[in-house]
Amino acid sequence: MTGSIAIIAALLVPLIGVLGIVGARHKPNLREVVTLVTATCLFILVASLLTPVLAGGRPSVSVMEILPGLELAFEVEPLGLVFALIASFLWIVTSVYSIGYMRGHHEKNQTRFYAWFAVALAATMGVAFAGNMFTLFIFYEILTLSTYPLVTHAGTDKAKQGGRTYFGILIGTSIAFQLLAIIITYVTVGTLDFTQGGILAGKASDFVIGMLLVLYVFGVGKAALMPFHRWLPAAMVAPTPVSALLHAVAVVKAGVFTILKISVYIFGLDLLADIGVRDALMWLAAATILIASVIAIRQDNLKRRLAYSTISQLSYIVLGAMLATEAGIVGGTMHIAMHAFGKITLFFCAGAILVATHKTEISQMGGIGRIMPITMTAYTIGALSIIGAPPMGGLWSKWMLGMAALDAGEFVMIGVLMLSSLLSIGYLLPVSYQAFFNTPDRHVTGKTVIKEAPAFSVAALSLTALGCIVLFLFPDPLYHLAGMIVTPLD
Amino acid sequence: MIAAHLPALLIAIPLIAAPVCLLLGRGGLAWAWSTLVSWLVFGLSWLMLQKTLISGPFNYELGGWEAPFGIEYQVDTLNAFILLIVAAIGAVVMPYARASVNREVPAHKHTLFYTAYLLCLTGLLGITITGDAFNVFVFLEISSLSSYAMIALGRDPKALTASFQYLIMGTIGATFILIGIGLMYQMTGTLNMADLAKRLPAVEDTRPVMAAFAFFIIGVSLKLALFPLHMWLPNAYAYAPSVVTAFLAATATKVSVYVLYRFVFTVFGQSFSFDVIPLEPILLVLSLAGIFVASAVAIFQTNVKRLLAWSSVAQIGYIMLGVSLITVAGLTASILHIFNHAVMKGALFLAMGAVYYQVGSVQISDLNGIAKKMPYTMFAFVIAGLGLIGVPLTGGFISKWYLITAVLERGWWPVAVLVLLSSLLAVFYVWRVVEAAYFKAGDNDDVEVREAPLSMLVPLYVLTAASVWFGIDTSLPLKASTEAARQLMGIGG
Amino acid sequence: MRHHLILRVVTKLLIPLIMLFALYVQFHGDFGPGGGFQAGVIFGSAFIVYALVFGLENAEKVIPSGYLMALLSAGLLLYAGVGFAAMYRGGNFLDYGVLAGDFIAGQHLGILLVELGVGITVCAAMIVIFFAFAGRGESNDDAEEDDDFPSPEVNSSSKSGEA
Amino acid sequence: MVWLGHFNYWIVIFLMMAGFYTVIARGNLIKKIVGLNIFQTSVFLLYITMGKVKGGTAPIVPEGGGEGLAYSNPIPHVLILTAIVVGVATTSLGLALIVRIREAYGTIEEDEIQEIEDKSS
Amino acid sequence: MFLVVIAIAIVRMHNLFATVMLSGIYSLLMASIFVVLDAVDVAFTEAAVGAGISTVLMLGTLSLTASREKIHVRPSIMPLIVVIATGAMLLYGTAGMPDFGDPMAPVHQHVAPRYINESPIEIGVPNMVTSVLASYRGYDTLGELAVIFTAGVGVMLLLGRRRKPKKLAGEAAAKDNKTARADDSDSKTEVST
Repeated sequence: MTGSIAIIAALLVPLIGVLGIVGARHKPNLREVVTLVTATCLFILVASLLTPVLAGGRPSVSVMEILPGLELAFEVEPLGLVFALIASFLWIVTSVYSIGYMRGHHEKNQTRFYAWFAVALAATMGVAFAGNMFTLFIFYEILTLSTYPLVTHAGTDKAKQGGRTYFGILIGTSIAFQLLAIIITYVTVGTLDFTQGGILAGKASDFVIGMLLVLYVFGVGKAALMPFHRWLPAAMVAPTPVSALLHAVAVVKAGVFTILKISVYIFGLDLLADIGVRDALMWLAAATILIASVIAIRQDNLKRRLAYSTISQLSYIVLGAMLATEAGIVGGTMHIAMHAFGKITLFFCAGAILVATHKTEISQMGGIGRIMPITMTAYTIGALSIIGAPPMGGLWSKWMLGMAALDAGEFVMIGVLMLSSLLSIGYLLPVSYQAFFNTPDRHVTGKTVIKEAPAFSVAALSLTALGCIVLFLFPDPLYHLAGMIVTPLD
Repeated sequence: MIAAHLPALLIAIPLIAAPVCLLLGRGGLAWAWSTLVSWLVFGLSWLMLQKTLISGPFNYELGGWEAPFGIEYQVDTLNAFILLIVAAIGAVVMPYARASVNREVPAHKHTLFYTAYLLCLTGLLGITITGDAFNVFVFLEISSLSSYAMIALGRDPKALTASFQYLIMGTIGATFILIGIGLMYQMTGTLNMADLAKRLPAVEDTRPVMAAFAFFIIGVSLKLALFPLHMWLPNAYAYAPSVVTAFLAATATKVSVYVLYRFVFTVFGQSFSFDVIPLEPILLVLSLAGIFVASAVAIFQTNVKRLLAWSSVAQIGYIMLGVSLITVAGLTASILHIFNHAVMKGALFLAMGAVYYQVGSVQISDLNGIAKKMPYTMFAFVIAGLGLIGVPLTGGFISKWYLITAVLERGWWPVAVLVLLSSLLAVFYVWRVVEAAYFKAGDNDDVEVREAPLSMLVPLYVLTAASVWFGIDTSLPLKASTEAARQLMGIGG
Repeated sequence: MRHHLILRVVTKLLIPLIMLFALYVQFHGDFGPGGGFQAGVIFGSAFIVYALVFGLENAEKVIPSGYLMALLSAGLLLYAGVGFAAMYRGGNFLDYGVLAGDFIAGQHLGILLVELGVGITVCAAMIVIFFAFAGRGESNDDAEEDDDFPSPEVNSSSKSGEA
Repeated sequence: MVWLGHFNYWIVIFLMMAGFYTVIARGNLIKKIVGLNIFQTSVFLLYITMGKVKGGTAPIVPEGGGEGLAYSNPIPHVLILTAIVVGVATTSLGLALIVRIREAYGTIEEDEIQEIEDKSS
Repeated sequence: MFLVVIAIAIVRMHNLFATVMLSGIYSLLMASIFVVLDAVDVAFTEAAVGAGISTVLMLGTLSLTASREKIHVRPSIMPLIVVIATGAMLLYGTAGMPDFGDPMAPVHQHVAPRYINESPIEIGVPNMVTSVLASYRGYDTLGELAVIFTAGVGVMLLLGRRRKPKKLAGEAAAKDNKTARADDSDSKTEVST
């Protein structure tokens, strides 16, 4: 009961926050306080759901039934909770960060920025707690729509261009493939509720099921599985906090989250395991991992490089889902968390560098490590976490995925994972090297004014960096929670 | 008295209101009067729908002559529902009309304008309610003639040519219908629909009947702007006064679609329409072609009203697609879409009317940054536009959902895919307007542009709210249209 | 031809005859060919001839547009009114049977009134339409829309004229 | 004229098509209207033709009610009376439009109007 | 027969004045045929309307517009095809029709007899057309009346004049004509260049 209230509240709080933000548009400080308060409330709400879920409960609420078997309903289960926790927690951090960033960078229309940000978070919560595919789809689309203004925030033609790509691919795939898949599912099964063990088993011919899988996987454009990955680099025109939260956490993770959710609750692992096309998709994921990594190495613009790294990291999770083993799902879920922390740290750093030195190209970043040590240390930590090197959280998720590949007997995949780790070393660490050990080029030394990024930003990114380490030391709660997805107690 | 004569009153009141309106003389009075009448009619049509839903179809013999000797009304859920749509749109549009007409129509013509509007309303209602084939033709002409006149009132001279083109095409269509009716009559000796339905099967396979069918369908298709015969529509809607556009776009073609339903399913009977005559593939291909071509053309329009008009052609494609399925589900989807599209398109055109009222143009280029100046109007536009795309939680989604499920029931996977792709096109053309309005910097020379007056916003929001409401609480339209579809297919009552 | 004496005289003689004939057609419609519609047309044509010969102004003096409007509406009102009357007397809409004592008489009355209504409206409509055309001919003013009131559209519309 | 079999129907059809052709093929607006008239009138003829009964007389009972008289079918006549009215209504409206078009464009030729519009828009 | 000739003439003719005149004659002939076919009322109306009013109106229009049609060189194949297709469809249809004037045709079997036999008695009006028109199908006639009413309203909407001093109107007209000229010349140049 309280659970259901908490769910509704989790959806409403950000929206209320929007009103507050718009209301306080003339007083920047108040506005940002409102943002922070909203974010904190949200996190507390979500956290409050932890206990019942850990106790094996599934708090749920049904808002309304639009058509028979087609209702707007929410249900909290471990996977969604993990996602919601991460998103809501990182929202706090990001708000802190963006205060520093937006001011340091003198962005325009900051109110619009914060407002849409809150809307996007509301949508994310909706995705996380969706009780059936239909609800998930609705919030998935709302998320896309609400992030468009953020992506095009700069208002330049370049931003509009990026925005169009972003919008076009996401809406396109979701309507053309995902919605179709949903409707087919609805017609064949008659329901869209997420249920343990899937709903499709035995309901349709192998061909139909295989086709559905393909439609779903490609339909979730947010997962940035090649060839539908172009929107992610395009969206990098957005202000860094947006890239950080939405394109390292909310949006992209909403994508992979959807895929995990579908594979667990729509198909069910047993069914998934013996779908023919699964292999093909798995290989596609593997290919995406490697190709994206290779492209990433060749990027000089830091944010673009991170974007491609994200693409490859996302495919880890898709891969985990496509392995169709419990370990795979668990690994994928954990990787959502790990990668979120790692990648957001990196983005924060990129933003911090931009604010402090107005540099976006890696080649110009020689020696900035000496000027902004904290930032770059944090960067290195994040990088190591993404790479999956101890003592960072990233290790565990990669470990789990490796295990999964092992008991799925996909030895090639293990190879892929190893190789991509090497590649990620190749595209992440050089930046640190450049920053710390390279001779500062005279632009930097020339200007003595350059110092650390704004305090808010630094605080935020150190916090997330810390997060990476914490997740290494105490992965158990996360592991426990993720484990509950595939083997619910009771 | 009311209860017994409901159908007659529904037509007679607006009919008699027209000359009264003409006598009233002054514009303001005429407006008040016709608004009053529209609301009255709306109330009556509501009662009637309830009556049919509760106590099933019923007849009303005009002049007390029993059919087929006299003319009779045959009211069932289908036409009660259509009547409700027409009346509702009329009732919503009228309050809006005051400001808009003041701006767009010369003062000394207001009385005539409202008279013409009432006549048009009468005609549309008359077509829908009657049970007599020839009577359809007569009332069709009432509505058409009045709409020609109203369209020609647009301020742009193009309105004249558009109206003329419409007049030519429309009259050809009407004459085709006349031929069709004549041939039918020749083979059966009756004009009463029910009677025709009884007697046609006997002469089903004779050539005149087939020719009759062909002529009738072509004529009606002209009227409802089925794809290759839609040429009159975009200009007519683009250059007519805003109110007229909103009213006609939401009602006129819909009524023609109703006539098509009525004759294809009730009078000729689906066995004849689809087995003897290969109507199914024809409709399927035409509607799909219509959806795609029209949507594609819409994307490249520079005049928003024209853009919306093209999208109307596309939407008619969806409606006809539902018909071509020949299943209860398909028809339900089709009727649902008539309803939802009427609401959404009405809202969209009203929004554009408000913009025109303030800006004096509906060129996309003139809409840059308009959202800052007219936030409420554009917000309504966006919501209705989402409905047009078929975004969940709007009426448009519901009817598309039904359409696709119906298509999948028939196992036409490719068609389903096409329908979805086509809604992508819708995304594009709606998006162009939204982008211009929200994400383009407005030129600041027209600073005097303000939000539209309340009298325009309220009707606009009534429709917008409806388009959302019926996407969430689908009970009424769903009930009515499933019922209607079942009656058309002759399943249950 | 305004001053063509013979023509004027002849028309003066002719018009009453036309009207008389119209009336005959109107009321003899039950027994022979003819009826409200034909009568209306003929009656209207009488005025049209008048307007042709004596010019529009005089014609409009004879029958001002106000009256025309009234007539135009009156016919339709009469017709529909009969319908309502029938409804009021407990019959269906347009059920003449109940209008008078017995059925036949009712029908007679009903048909008479209805035909009259048709006649009036048709006649008025014919005259109105003709006057409209003729009026256009004498002072062909179409600038009316434009000089009515200021509006941005005016410019663009006239532009589209001048291109 | 001789009336046998379907001959008259063919004539009707020919007239119809002549009118129809004029409507859609001719660029002159007045010509279109004239064509429309012909088109409609020939449809009237079609109706009336089907109402005719051999050896029938006009459907009017002569004084002292002539028993045993075969009458032609009155219904088509009624319908056509209505249709004629509709026809003239359409014609007048169309002509009115033409007048306005002429005033606005200075021509009543379809293609010239087209050119002007293309330029203006 | 004349009809056919006239129809062809109308299609071919380029002088609008003659066209209109011919169409008037056409209507008159049509009326006479209606008489032959026992449709006296219809004949009457057609004569009054088709030959009378329509012609007058058309002449009126002509006086306001051009009286000669521009000779077109553009090929009109497409319309021809359409027309022929339609005609073929009709021919196909008529082939199955009952013979002309056949008293056994379904038309004469179903509803008509009731009118023919009963109407003089139950309505007491010898002219069946009148009785059917005004009583049995009175509602249709009401509609018909509404149509003509609509036409009146419509024409007034389009051509109605605001009462205002003549000279103003004159100026307006003059201005308008000038603009009209302007377009013409422009269009010409447009074409030539």
